Amino acid sequence: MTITREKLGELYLKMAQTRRFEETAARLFTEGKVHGTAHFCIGEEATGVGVCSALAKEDLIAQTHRGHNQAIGKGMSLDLMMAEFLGKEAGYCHGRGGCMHIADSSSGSLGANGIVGGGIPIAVGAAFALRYRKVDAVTVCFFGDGATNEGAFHEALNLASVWKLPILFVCVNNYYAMSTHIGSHMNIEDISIRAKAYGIRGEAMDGNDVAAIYEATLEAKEYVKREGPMLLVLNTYRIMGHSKSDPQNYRSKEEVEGWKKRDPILLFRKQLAEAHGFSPAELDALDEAASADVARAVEFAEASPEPRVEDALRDVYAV
Amino acid sequence: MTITREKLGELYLKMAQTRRFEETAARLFTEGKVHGTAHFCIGEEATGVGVCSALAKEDLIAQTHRGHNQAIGKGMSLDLMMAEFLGKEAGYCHGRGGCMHIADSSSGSLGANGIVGGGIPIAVGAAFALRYRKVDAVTVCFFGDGATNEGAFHEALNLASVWKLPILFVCVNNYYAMSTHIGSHMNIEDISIRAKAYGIRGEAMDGNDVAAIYEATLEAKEYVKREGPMLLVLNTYRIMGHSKSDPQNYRSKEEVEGWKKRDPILLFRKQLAEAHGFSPAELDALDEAASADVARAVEFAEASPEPRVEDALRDVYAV
Amino acid sequence: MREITYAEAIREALSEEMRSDDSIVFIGEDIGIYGGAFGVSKGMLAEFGPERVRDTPISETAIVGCGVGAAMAGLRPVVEIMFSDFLAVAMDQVVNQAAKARFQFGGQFTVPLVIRAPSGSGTGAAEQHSQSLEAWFVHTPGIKVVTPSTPADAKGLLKTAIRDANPVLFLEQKLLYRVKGEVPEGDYSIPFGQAAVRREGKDVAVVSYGRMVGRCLEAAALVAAEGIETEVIDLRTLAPLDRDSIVRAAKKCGRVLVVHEACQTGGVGGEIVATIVDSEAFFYLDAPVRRCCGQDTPIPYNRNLEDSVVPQTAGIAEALRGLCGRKS
Amino acid sequence: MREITYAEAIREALSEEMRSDDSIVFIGEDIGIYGGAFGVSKGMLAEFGPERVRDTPISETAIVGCGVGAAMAGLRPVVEIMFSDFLAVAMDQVVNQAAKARFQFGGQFTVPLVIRAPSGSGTGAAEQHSQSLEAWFVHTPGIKVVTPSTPADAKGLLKTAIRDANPVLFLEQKLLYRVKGEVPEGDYSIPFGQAAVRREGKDVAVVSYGRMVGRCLEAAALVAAEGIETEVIDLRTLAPLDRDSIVRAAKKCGRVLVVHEACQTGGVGGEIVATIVDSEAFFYLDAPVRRCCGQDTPIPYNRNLEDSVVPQTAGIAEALRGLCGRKS
Ligand SMILES: Cc1ncc(C[n+]2csc(CCOP(=O)(O)OP(=O)(O)O)c2C)c(N)n1
Ligand SMILES: Cc1ncc(C[n+]2csc(CCOP(=O)(O)OP(=O)(O)O)c2C)c(N)n1
Ligand SMILES: [Mg+2]
Ligand SMILES: [Mg+2]
Repeated sequence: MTITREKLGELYLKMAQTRRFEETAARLFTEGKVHGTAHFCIGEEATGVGVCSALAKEDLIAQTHRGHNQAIGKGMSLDLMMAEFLGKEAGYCHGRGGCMHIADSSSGSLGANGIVGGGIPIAVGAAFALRYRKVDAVTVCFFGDGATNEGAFHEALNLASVWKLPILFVCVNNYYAMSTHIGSHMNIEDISIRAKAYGIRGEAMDGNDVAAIYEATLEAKEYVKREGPMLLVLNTYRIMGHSKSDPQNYRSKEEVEGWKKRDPILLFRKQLAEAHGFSPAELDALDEAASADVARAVEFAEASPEPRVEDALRDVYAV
Repeated sequence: MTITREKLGELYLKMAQTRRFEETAARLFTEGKVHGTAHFCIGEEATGVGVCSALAKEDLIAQTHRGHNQAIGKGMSLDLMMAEFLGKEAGYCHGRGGCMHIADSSSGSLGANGIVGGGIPIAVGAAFALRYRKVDAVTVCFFGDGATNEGAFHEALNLASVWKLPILFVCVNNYYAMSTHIGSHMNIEDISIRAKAYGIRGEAMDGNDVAAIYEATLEAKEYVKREGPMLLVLNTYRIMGHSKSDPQNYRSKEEVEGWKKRDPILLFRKQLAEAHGFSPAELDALDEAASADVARAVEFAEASPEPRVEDALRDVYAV
Repeated sequence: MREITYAEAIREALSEEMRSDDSIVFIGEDIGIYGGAFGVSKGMLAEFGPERVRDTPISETAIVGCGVGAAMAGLRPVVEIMFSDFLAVAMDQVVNQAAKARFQFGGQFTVPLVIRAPSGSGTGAAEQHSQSLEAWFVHTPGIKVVTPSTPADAKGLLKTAIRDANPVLFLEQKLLYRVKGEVPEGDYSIPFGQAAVRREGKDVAVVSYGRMVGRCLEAAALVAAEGIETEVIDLRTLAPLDRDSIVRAAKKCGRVLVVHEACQTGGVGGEIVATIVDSEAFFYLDAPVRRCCGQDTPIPYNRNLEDSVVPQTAGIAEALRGLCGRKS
Repeated sequence: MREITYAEAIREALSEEMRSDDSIVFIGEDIGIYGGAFGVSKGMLAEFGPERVRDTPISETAIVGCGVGAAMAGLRPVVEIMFSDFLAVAMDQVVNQAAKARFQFGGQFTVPLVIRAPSGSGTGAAEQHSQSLEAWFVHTPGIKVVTPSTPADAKGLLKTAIRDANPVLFLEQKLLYRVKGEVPEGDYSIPFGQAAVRREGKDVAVVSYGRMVGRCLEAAALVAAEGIETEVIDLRTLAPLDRDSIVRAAKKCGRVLVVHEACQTGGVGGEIVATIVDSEAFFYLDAPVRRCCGQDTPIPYNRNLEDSVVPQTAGIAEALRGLCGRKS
């Protein structure tokens, strides 16, 4: 399969947007403009962007707490994401959820979940609903390495397998659950082995190679529609701390520096230049576009009104 | 390894006691003497008896709702079990638990659990406590095929593996979770494959061969003390319904009849006679002993007083 | 009118709704050929087939979670949890997911999910199969809680639950499954948040719900012979809670007894008392508002002990007499 | 006396107990080198080593279950659940296992397990990280529930929790972690079931617990300027509940306001009201017993919304004025 030049550019742009979005969000924190927390995926952009760029609008995703790349990959609006991050009425969840609960029913995101593993059974239910309704679409469910130790992961994968649902389980393995290295939270080296417990296909691959992830997802989509669930493990690395308050005393600077050399955006930039004839000017233009998009999002978000206190109880129940 | 003649007799006697205990319990139900429910292990006697007969007093077990064989295997008293079944003050739990919650701290049973899978994390904690306290003993945790689909199973096995605890997980696979055949509740044929998800050893074997189970347990005990957790799957069959109210419309008579030919007690009787020189008279004497033991247990239980209503709230809290 | 059992009424409501709405699917453990642990869904697999009546592995978290996701993606799932005690196994999906999904996503999704679960003691099933856990969910904004006390209510309230756009916890009363009552044929529904007056009286009001309503009526009949006229209020749904009916009855009678099977401490009874005391009914009270509820203990196995820790007719009658200043 | 933070006080209590009792082990997610999500256990891994300070996978059911089993087998585990909201993930182990093990096995086992969990809103952590769930557990016989409001109480109550032979849910107040207060050095403990009078008054009594106690004291100070003398009762433990102190304060003042952060409907407030109304204090009441509690909603992310749904000092003061018949 060959990816079109346009798609390559899209992948790069989305990764750059994600990076810039999070760098900007981090700055807004420092400026005291945010009440809450956030989890950044810097270093992991290729995962969500690669997977979600291979999806159609009707395909559904269930996101994680570390999912700006997933949202941007699926085509969500930077403006509404930033507004949500700042708790504004114009945000995706009208400031009710914050970035731990970003969702977009119109672009097929079932939402990010604050409960590790909590979204996995929900994704299975959505996959069932799509099949039941005879919608020709897949559901993609994201979660981290740490989440695979939750009971919810186990029950959900088993149920999806027994029901042979069209669902792609994507494990973003960044080798850490907060401070806990994978070597201390599970006793296997390759998470994709867990697929065997459910009799489903499991694959692991480089999580920093966005083009390869994109292609693997296209293939996996066809597979899960035909054969039922698959577990795809993307091995990557979280460059930033777990959340803004992380002391990062659990890993060495060398380890982090080593992974920085495998920064997925740098890798892809090189690949685009060397193998696909993208000029430095073209790539710089994409970077600048990303920056401009994020700057506009901040402007939009900052100009948006706060939710009204009178509306605080709206949406507790549907009426 | 060769099992002593004495041990062989013990295995036979315990299986016979279990069978007779449950047949008697079923009769007491019919006579309207029991308020509650019970889950019988007729056809599965070899599992609990084989495993628990290989354990020392210090070794701990966590039982299932279908665990009369486990209790009798571990050396619990028929009198106190029957008294508990009838809800009497003299019962193991003073009539508070019934047979779904039979426990005996003095013979090392952490109790049966009414929540499918609920006992598995508890067993892991007990195994940790034993190791922490430097007690040279293992913990054996029983559960069914259906229980391996609960999140608690997954979390517990993973934790035990990461902590390398001396615990033997015994899955009594009787091919059904209530009415649900294993083929509809998991997508793998051999449950022991699930061990791979935790990087631990997994083995499956005939669950109707009590002597082989006994020997496998002796070996497994040494293994788990040295290497950490192991999953041992015993393939057997539930001859009776799930509980007393089971319509049994989910399986064929032929299937049940087929397994009846592999009745573990009949098989063992044959083996004892043919390979170990037990005479028919000897075996009949063991059968009669079992019947007499159970008859005495019923007498004991029926003669025991009811708990006093004034004591209803005793043991809600320890004081 | 024809009489059918509470279990049959539930089956009828669910079946009728499934016939008229394809988006309803029914999911749970052993609900298919087995017909459910209490026989509620007997025959439904045959009628609706395995795509709509879906047996599951023993995985309560996945069952409820699957219901949440299916609801968010356009279906109206009804899930069965075999005993309400096992809601604890799926608690995250019930309270952190189902009840919050709409709110935390700013109203983008609706979660028309019904969770059916048998509740209560009395079957000798002991500590882990006998609880009355409604208070946890009444305290969870975003989910509704229903506790029908008659076959007719069970049918009408289940229909409302299925048609509701929100998650609804439908707590079936285990000991009522085989109780018969008049149930209208065909379609009708009973609105949420409307208590029923099961007996009129002026001396004392009993506020109750679920299976205790029957015992309250028995007790009311007992004390009627002694000249005490008891009004019996059946709340029917606990969330929404019909506070108006509670307050009205308290004002009318001036004496109130709250009865529920769940443990007294921290139970829904406290909310009912607070509702009365924080209303104008406070000024009409002739006596302290009293509760006659389950004792603060797990449910024991032994039948005598089991009976001794939940309200019985005699105890309720005694409490009514006490409230009215009569000695028995 | 020296001042230390609430978080430090907890660490001190746990460390002192671990020094004097080898059977205490400490288990949870990221409690080791990371020091816990709120820094409570900073430095403890270095002092006690990895056999006693045990990081776990993200597996709340296994964490609590492991604590139950270790307690049954002779240890005194303290487990940390990173946010109390995640108790829902482990709910079965807390309520069906820890709380029932002793009772259902007829007293054969004790379960000296402490579950520590940070509770409450105010950090912009939104719906799934901000709940106040104490009511669920107050309604669960077999477990005790503790909600310390000061650093000194946190230390003394945690020691009592660790030494208790029963499961104890120790709900730490997230927003108090960095608050300093005087804390005695060395060993002392505070008994369960004894409320503290934080301020004496005669016009109106406020009954509260946890982080709301501070706001009640602020409100009491505000209305004192207007001539209203408020008695402030800090319950400290919710199970056991010091009903005597509640009744005493109600009798003394005749007017009572109950304040908690948890959603009002189905909250512990109802139990407090019912306790008053079903006691001789009923006859001393000069006004309805009122509640000023969290609104019935999940906690929203936006800071203004978040503040608007939990009691604030001004709102509490206003409720006090209302109870005393004053207009502001
Ligand atoms: C049930 C639950 N337990 C714990 C947490 C706290 N927590 C949030 S993210 C996280 C680490 C998750 O690790 P992983 O799944 O690998 O995802 P990553 O953060 O590495 O992307 C933890 C422990 C939570 N939010 N939910
Ligand atoms: C959490 C939970 N879910 C469901 C049940 C109801 N239930 C009791 S036993 C059982 C079947 C268990 O199957 P398996 O684990 O294979 O054990 P078996 O009964 O076959 O011995 C079920 C569904 C329960 N007790 N607990
Ligand atoms: Mg990770
Ligand atoms: Mg089975």
